[in-house]
Amino acid sequence: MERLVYIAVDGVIFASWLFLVSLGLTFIYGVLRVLNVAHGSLYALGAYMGSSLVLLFLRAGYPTALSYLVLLGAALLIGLTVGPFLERVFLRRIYLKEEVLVLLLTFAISLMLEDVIKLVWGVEPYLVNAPYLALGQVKVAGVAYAVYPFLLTGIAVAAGTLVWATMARTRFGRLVVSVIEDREISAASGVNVPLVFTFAFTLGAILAALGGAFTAPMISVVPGVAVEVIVLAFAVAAIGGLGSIEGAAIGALLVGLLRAAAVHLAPELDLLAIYAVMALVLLVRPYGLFGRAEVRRI
Amino acid sequence: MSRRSSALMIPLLLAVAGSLLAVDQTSAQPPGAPKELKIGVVSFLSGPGAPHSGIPTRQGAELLIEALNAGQVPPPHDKRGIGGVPIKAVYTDEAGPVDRQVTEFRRLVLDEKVNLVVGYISSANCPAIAPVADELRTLTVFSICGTQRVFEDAEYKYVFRTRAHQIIDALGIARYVLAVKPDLKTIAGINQDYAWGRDSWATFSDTILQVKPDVRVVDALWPKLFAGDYSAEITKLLAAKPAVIFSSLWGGDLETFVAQATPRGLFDQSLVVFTVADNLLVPGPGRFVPTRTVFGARGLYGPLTPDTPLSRWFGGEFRKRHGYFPIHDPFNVAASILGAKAAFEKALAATGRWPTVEEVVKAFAHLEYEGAAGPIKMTLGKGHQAVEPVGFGIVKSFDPATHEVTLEQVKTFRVECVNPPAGVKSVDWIRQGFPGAVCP
Amino acid sequence: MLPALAGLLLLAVVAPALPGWTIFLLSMAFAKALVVLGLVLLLRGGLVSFGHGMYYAAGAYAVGFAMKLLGIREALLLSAMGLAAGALLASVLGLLLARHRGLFFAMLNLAFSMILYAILLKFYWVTGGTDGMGVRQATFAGLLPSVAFLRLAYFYLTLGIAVVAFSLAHRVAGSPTGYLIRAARDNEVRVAYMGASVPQTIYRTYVLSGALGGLGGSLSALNVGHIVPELSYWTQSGEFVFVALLGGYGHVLGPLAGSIVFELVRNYAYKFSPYTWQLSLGAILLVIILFLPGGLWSLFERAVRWRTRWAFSSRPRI
Amino acid sequence: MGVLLETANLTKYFGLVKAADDLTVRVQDGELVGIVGPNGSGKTTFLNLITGYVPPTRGSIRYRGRDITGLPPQTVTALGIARSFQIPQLYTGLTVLENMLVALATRAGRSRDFWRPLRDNRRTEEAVQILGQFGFKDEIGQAVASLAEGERKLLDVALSFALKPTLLLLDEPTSGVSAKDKFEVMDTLVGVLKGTGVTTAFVEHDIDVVRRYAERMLVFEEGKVIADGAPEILLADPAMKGVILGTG
Repeated sequence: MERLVYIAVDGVIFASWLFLVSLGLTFIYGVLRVLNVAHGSLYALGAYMGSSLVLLFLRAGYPTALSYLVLLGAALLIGLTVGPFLERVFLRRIYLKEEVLVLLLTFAISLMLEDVIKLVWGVEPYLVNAPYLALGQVKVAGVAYAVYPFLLTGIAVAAGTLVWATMARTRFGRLVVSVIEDREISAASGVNVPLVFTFAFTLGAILAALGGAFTAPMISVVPGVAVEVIVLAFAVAAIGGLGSIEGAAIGALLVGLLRAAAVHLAPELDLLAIYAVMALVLLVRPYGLFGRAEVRRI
Repeated sequence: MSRRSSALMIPLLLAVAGSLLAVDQTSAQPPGAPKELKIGVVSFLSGPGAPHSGIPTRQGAELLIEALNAGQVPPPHDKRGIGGVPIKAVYTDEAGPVDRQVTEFRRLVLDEKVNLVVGYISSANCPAIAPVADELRTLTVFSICGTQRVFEDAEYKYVFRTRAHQIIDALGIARYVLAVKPDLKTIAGINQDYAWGRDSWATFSDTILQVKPDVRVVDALWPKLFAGDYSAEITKLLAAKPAVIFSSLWGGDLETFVAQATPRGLFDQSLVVFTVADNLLVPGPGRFVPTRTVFGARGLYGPLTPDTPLSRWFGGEFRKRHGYFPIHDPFNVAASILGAKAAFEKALAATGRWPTVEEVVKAFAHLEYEGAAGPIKMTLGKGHQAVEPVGFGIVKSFDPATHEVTLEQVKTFRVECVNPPAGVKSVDWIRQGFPGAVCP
Repeated sequence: MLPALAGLLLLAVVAPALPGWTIFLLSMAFAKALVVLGLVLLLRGGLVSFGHGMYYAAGAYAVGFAMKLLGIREALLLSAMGLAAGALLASVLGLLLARHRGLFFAMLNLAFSMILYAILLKFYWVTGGTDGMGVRQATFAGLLPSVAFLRLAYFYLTLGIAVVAFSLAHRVAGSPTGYLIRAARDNEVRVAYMGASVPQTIYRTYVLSGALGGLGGSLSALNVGHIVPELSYWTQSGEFVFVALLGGYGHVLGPLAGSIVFELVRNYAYKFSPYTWQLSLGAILLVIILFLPGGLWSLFERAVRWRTRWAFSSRPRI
Repeated sequence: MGVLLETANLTKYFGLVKAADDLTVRVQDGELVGIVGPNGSGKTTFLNLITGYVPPTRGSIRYRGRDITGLPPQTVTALGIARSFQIPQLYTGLTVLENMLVALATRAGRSRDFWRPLRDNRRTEEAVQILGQFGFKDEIGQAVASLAEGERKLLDVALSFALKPTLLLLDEPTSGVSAKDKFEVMDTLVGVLKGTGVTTAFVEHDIDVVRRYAERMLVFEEGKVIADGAPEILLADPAMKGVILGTG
């Protein structure tokens, strides 16, 4: 009986993290039709910036309680600087060209950022877990859990709702939707499409950095975190149907719970879980859970 | 570790001594000697392998090579460079697919024209490099590479490994556990899902069950490499409440696991044993080593380092440069370079002229020499694979300022206890109940 | 095609004079170019696979097992087995993949390749897990070349097979199926309204592509002498896609250009900036993408356009 | 003169919209039928249903006495029903000639051929000849992307025609063609078709075009066929004219 509780809790924890790291990716794809490989690097930048800022913050003697705001600040800092930079300087040049070509560009960028990070932060591992420890523990079915991961769940839900609300309720959202529907027409009807793109990409970048920044306190931030995270984000986004936020949420839950189940019931399958889910989902639904095939007008 | 403090002044004296000796050493150029000896040094300079293994390895090599060229290394390695010939190092990255590594090795030998290659950390690379080294007739000294199979499943003429293989870690720590917990009932394992993790867990559990068959294995967890989240694994271990939890996690994964497990009280509930705990001593923000865990350093390194003139000097110099006492990786690469040096100089002494690579490898086989942290014996694999003692202790306290742990109940296991005898495969040796093992 | 063949012939002649490491580097470039060629055939149909490492691995492990379990050592035979392994795997997975398009095709391939990776890793008692398994030296018509000529022998084997494979691929590209896959990329509706089947065209191309992947894998295994599950890891597949677009898929020789350039660039990135080779590599590739969106081949094309206007005038725009 | 195509109670709903409402239509061998009606009256849907692009909600389609209901386009086409499109469906990455060569290869059942080159002399010859009939001369080496709308339209029709169908369905062959060129285009078309005796149905807005070329006219409104007969008779009725022009 407890076992089920554990699977549920651990599953949700992992799912929250998965959702947080894939949200930005799926959003950017939804708007710009760009599969952003540099997403992982933005995540890494967020993680490094988050840990180093919190470190300075705490060394300066400020209370840990406020460090969460610092993490948020770090995410915004990265997102608002690197995001527009990448979009304006590089992506801008090859929109509307082949999807794969843009993907390739972001891959080259991610290669470079990997070393840029190394040059800025060095290779020494950052383990800044004060924000993680500060929230203390809570007992669930007789087992102690750190509270921090549940904060992560909260942030994931908040971020998801925020993005969803922005898309559904705000003018910017409606602009974005119109651009998704038809770039030409919305451009013709006076929408500043390039600007929408910049905003959208920046928002995606912030989300990526947010994932990194709030993951930082629970991991040792070392070179290579980008590579590890990007394929997970791809998988979750693909399962949900690229571009679909609710899809990413369901996908994350699916993978999260299945992985937790694997750990608790069949540890040998841990490695396989996510790709098995992905293969099965895509076999049953070729465009992901919430994806739609584009029908050609004739 | 009080003795460390005394270690600090010694290098000064040595430096002075070295510079005095220097004069007559330059003249001691053996006939036929090249004007410099090029060494390729391969280790992870990027990716997750860099912070705790690759970079420390490079730092160790840099330190030793500079000192050798300056003739500042204490005896018995006080002769300048290698056989009086200055060393030039070429550093390269071990990251990248295996074919890239083979290409890189060939480039080092055929393009950079290095005389020998030292390094390699990944068990996946060494078995790929070894045959190429023989093909190119290039002396190659592996500094780490966990797997025992390199020399147990094959034979190489030009390839050596100057540290013990994976067996001593897991087997040794098993013996340690049995020593400190004679009434052991249950064990569990959490290891990365790849060869190193598999081998380590197999060695550990086999050894335990061999010695104490009534022990119950309650769980074996296999998180993927660089997983980043261990909540589920920790939950399961907390629920299963095994007496002892074995882990061969290293690098960032180890730190992440420790960071997530400590607040949840895993280390209060079970005795958790880490074979690569010394990775936690690599400096960086927020480092900490959990107390009441069993600390392993893949041999007698870090806090377990035996006090020898060389270890005192190397440790002191390394600390001066990098702010912490070296873990196993710098010591291992130093041992590789010193091994090559010893082999060259032995061959040199035998022939009286600069030796051919064949003469060097002949001299290297079965060599016994002074490593950077105690003697190295090239006993196994027809004299190509070193054997080492190993030691463990329980963490009493950790000082983040000096990056040092204080250990209690320290036990070391002599070479004959944790290394299989020559010609016997480790796995068989364990299955047969360690014939010929000599343990305290 | 002919000038290229001439170039390769020249390469074959001067090979013995080249420094040893370049021989190996070129052998690997050719071996991988075969996998990339397979990708390019799909790319001409607008399909990207992020999982072609799976065929690379299939071919490599076919060689590994053929040596280990069956004791086969004949180079040509082993390559043939690699090809067969790739084709076999592709003919099964192709049935599942023919319905998929765009990134979902790419990601499903990725999923399959990672599952293969996991399998190779899990059955470590047979495969050696992530430590991989060694591949002994192959024989050529029963003869075991001496160490001095070993690399050259492998080089000629790889080069020879590559030349044959590329010529055949060139022919396929000019065949109805070769055109139909491009047609499908442009307009599936019209293909159907010509009475042809898009899924079938994709399936057949996919199997061919898998076969090439397997062939490349087998040659890589023979050259490297050691195989690991990472061959099927997504990063390896990503590298192939990258090289494919780097070379450009306007012409079947694009992969060859891309593969050689990529290996050389990466090699010198390691040599001159061992600590920041990713930065150098990324920067160079970035420049190529921004200024040669048609891939390296488009350079050659521009040069010869005036002469061979028809042959190239209709290359897929990228 | 036998029945070539026969639909019975053919009905298609898109949500609540009836795009085709109980269509029962017969087409005889060798007819040249004009299909007219206001926008959204179900003309194109009718073609899509026959060619299997969308499955009918109800009803059946018989072609040469064989039930082809629910067969996919590729099968229907293989049986000898070819169609052109309101929005030209071409291989924009290929040249005009290559577009035609692909059509000829598939017609010859060579679509699975891996080996023999697409571009052989015999096939190229025929391609050039057919393209010539539709007025393509110097353009054949050009990429389709560079063609003018009218030319695309013609090429689209040419590709369908090249399949040597028994029944040819043309969806607004002259839309997007300037008023003055319309008749020119239709003359070329009908000229080509006449010789072959291919049964043809074409959707058309311009009643002058229909009056001039069609032997028989089907009038669609709200998914129904509200009139069926010779153009001159039907068009004599002003009410009917209103309907067709969408002003009624």
